[in-house]
Amino acid sequence: MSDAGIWLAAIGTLAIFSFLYRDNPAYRAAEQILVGLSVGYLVVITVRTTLVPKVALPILDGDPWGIVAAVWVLLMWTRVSTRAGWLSRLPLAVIVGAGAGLSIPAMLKARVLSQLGAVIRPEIDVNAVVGAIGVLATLSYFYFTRPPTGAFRVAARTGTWFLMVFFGATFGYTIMSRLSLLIGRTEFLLGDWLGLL
Amino acid sequence: MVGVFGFAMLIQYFVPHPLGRVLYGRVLEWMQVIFAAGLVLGGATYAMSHLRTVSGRREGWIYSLLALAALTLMLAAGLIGGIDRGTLFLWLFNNLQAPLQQTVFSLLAFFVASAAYRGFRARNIDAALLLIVALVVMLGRIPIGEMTGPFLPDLARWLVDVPAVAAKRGILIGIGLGSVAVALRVMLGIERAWLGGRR
Amino acid sequence: MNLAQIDRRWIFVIVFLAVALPLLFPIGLVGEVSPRTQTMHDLIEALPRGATVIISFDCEAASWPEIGPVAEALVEHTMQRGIRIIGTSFLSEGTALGFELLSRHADAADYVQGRDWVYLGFRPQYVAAILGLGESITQEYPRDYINQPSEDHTLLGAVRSYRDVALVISIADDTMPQYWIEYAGARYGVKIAAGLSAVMVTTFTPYLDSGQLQALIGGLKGAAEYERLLGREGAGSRGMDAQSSAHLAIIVLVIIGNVAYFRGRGRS
Amino acid sequence: MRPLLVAALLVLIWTSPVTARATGSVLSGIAVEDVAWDDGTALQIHWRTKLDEDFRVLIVREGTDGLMDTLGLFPANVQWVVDDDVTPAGTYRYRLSVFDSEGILVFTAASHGLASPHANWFHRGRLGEALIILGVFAMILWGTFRRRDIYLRPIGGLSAIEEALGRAVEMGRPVLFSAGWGAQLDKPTTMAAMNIFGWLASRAASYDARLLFPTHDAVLMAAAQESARESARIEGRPDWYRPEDIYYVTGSQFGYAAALDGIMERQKPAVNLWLGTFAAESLILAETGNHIGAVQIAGTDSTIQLAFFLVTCDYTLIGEEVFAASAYLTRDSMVLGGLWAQDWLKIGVAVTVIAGLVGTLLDWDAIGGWLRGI
Repeated sequence: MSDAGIWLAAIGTLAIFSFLYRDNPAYRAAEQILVGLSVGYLVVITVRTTLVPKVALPILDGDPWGIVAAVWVLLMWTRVSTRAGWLSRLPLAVIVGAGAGLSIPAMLKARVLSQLGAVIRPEIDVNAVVGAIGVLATLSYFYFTRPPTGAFRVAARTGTWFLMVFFGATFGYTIMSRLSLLIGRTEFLLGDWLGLL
Repeated sequence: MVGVFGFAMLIQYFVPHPLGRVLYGRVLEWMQVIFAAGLVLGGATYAMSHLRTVSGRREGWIYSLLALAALTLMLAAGLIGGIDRGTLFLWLFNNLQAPLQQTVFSLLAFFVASAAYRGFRARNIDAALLLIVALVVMLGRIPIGEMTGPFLPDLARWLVDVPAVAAKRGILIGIGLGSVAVALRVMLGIERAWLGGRR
Repeated sequence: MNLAQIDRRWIFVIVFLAVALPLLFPIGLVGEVSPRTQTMHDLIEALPRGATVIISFDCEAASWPEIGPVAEALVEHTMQRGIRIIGTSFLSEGTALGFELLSRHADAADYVQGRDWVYLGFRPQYVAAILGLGESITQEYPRDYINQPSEDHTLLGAVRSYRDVALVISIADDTMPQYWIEYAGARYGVKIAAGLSAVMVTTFTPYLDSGQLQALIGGLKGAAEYERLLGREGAGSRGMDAQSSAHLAIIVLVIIGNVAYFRGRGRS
Repeated sequence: MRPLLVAALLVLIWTSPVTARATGSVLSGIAVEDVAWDDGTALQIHWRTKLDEDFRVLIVREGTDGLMDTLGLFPANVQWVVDDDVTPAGTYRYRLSVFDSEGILVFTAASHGLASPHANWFHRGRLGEALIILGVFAMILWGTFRRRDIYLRPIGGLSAIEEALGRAVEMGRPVLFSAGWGAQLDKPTTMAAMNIFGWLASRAASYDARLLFPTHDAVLMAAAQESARESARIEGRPDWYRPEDIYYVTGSQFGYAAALDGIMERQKPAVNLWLGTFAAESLILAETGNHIGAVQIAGTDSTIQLAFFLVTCDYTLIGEEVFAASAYLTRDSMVLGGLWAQDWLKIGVAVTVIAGLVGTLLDWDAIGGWLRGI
């Protein structure tokens, strides 16, 4: 990293950190620059890796599919007009429809069947039993159409406890992860920039 | 339209015939292209809204000018200069965009602490359980926790591996069923609020 | 002063000090090496000299402070062992980071590009790319990251596909190792290991159980343990003091918060 | 080394006359069959032999176009191999050569006639999944069209939305909605979030509350604008709809988080609704929201982020509750019926788990084995 680069990065870092004190012009400036850069970055990457190879090049090669792709692009872009804007509902429908269709087998498989397979273990030990009870109890917490009474209520309560253990564990691990990031930025400020480390 | 594409994509999963695969490939490509077009459109909307602010000299127009400058710089660098190593595009990315992003990400460390301080109250059994598990995991994964013996690290590992995984599976199964139901209703046109129709 | 309503900026100051002070005045905590980290170390230790591994940088720049030390330790160990490396990346931002890391370590270890290591670079459609590498590496990547024809590299002359690869290590801050497991592992039978950010550890533990993943290390703590196995200090170990003190600071804060809460409730 | 060896042997086979050292047929019944229920890119080669694994079979594919390809060297006793690198239009013949443990060629033969793979219209390996999907569909449709009064256990966060809206109107401050940085219109969670948004838009229109929805995805923005405009029209308040309140910010995760922080600090929304798919930005958003004193209602299927929402927000919808939300809010009998069906499916899941575990105890792992297999 060049010296100019380090200074630039350091100033930006401090400007963002200043938000911790309160919202201020330095933060707003850094925020707007970050957002502007990131929009530019995404547009560049999108144009260069998707629109050029998948739309522009096929058209230049005379591939009719390229024209179909171009039509979708244009339909999407009708949004800028108030009169033709409704046409953009067509590409939206493709996304929603195809997305729904694609997700059904994927969801059932990855989120339901494979998880069930993992619960039903080939050997049964304490952990397998705790695991199975946890899954059943959590499911009963998500049971909506029955008043929580009797044994059902007990199961749902147990479910919330399992949920709380999960949330607690995630929280602990995530605190760990996030602190690592702060450690990295602090090392940059104290070490790379100020040379104190 | 939604239904046609939906069922076509669903049935395709069970059809190994090459015709299905060709169709599948095309639709995936269309989805990519539509998303890409949306991104460019988003960029344009973004530029337009800032342009309006600047030209109207509305409050904060100077920031909008900065945003526009950053956008233009990145676009020009990337579209004209290319995206390889040693280009202005990557220099901007490495020295400005990436560190800024990392810094915003690291703000989380502060927020996580503040959230823990205010949110972690043992108000009832549920909250106490959440609190204790989080503390055990935090202690179990640092050297100081390990110095107290193997109990804490082992407990932390067991909590993560057994009950937490069970709860996660329960949540996933519920989400899986819920997603399928929503997807099916959308495909059948029963649920249309995503396009503003009142069902 | 009502502790329950304390200005959150005081908390920010405490957290910052808890991180910065140990960095300035280190005490050198590293802690025990967990069995998981040991497994990863043994796995690389057991590879024969001259074997080839694929190291894939499947991460974003934002999480590099956490995942970078993990990558450093793994690359360093691999090169110490004289194992050849093929580098790839399936997330755009990881590409430049991986190249920089590998070139730096290669210089230090006298690794010759093309013979001992090759960096292939980025591919957007990762599932297709992972499958493609199983058929032919040079076909999937006709040119490497610095735009040289892959055929020219002696390393890729000998290593054609997963059949000649001893291990794939995915350095990831998200779910990418899952695709390596599902496509490269399940279909081509190549061994997979992962270097992860701490948040992802819970996600991949089940795969370790089932043997689909050979080994995993997670987060700065994993990096610190690995550095200890390598017998050196590094970003991971340096970070451990800060990590410990920050965890303790947060734990103390939580306790104070609860005490304040219960006292406030007792009064009212 | 192996590729070189194979290549050398290949040359040997095709250029020199075969010197079969073993007498009689060590390999018989060579047959090539189409692999059923696939996309027509695989053939299965069978042979019969009494040789053990010390003997290896080199299989070479010969296409009618004259192209030759080596499949590889296989232990003789495996007796079958699948070649999944053929095309549906092609016709193929296979030559099998047997080598002993020292690498000496002992026998060679070709398959009789030509084989051609066929593409099929159904994937039999996925029959089980197809039946399950059909079952699930039947259940959901039955619930959907059955229509009758269904009890719903209360969910805290949802009743709070209505109150929170009222509060925003009283205070004259906007309502901020976000479907998360992970939201994309092709994800069911996002569809569910957009359903809630549609309901919210019509409520906001009728109260004349301002509703902000900064998005990270322009497709989502387009859908949300359509939804808000339509809702306003149905409520009879077309002038309420303001396209500039539903706008694109950036697709970059922390750029998005930074921008929303800024919006919250400056516009001071009375209510924040975080409903959808979130990643690490969740806590930045929720903490800032907390700081400005907004009422926050969150709901997500992103399991990792739930912990933060739970700690920072006033109400949190966990996982499936987000999907149930549109049923709760609209009280639409068809959507309610779907919920009823989902609950019965959960009972099915529970029965499967119990049956599977009892089966395992009795040394019968068919259910678990099948589930792990797919």
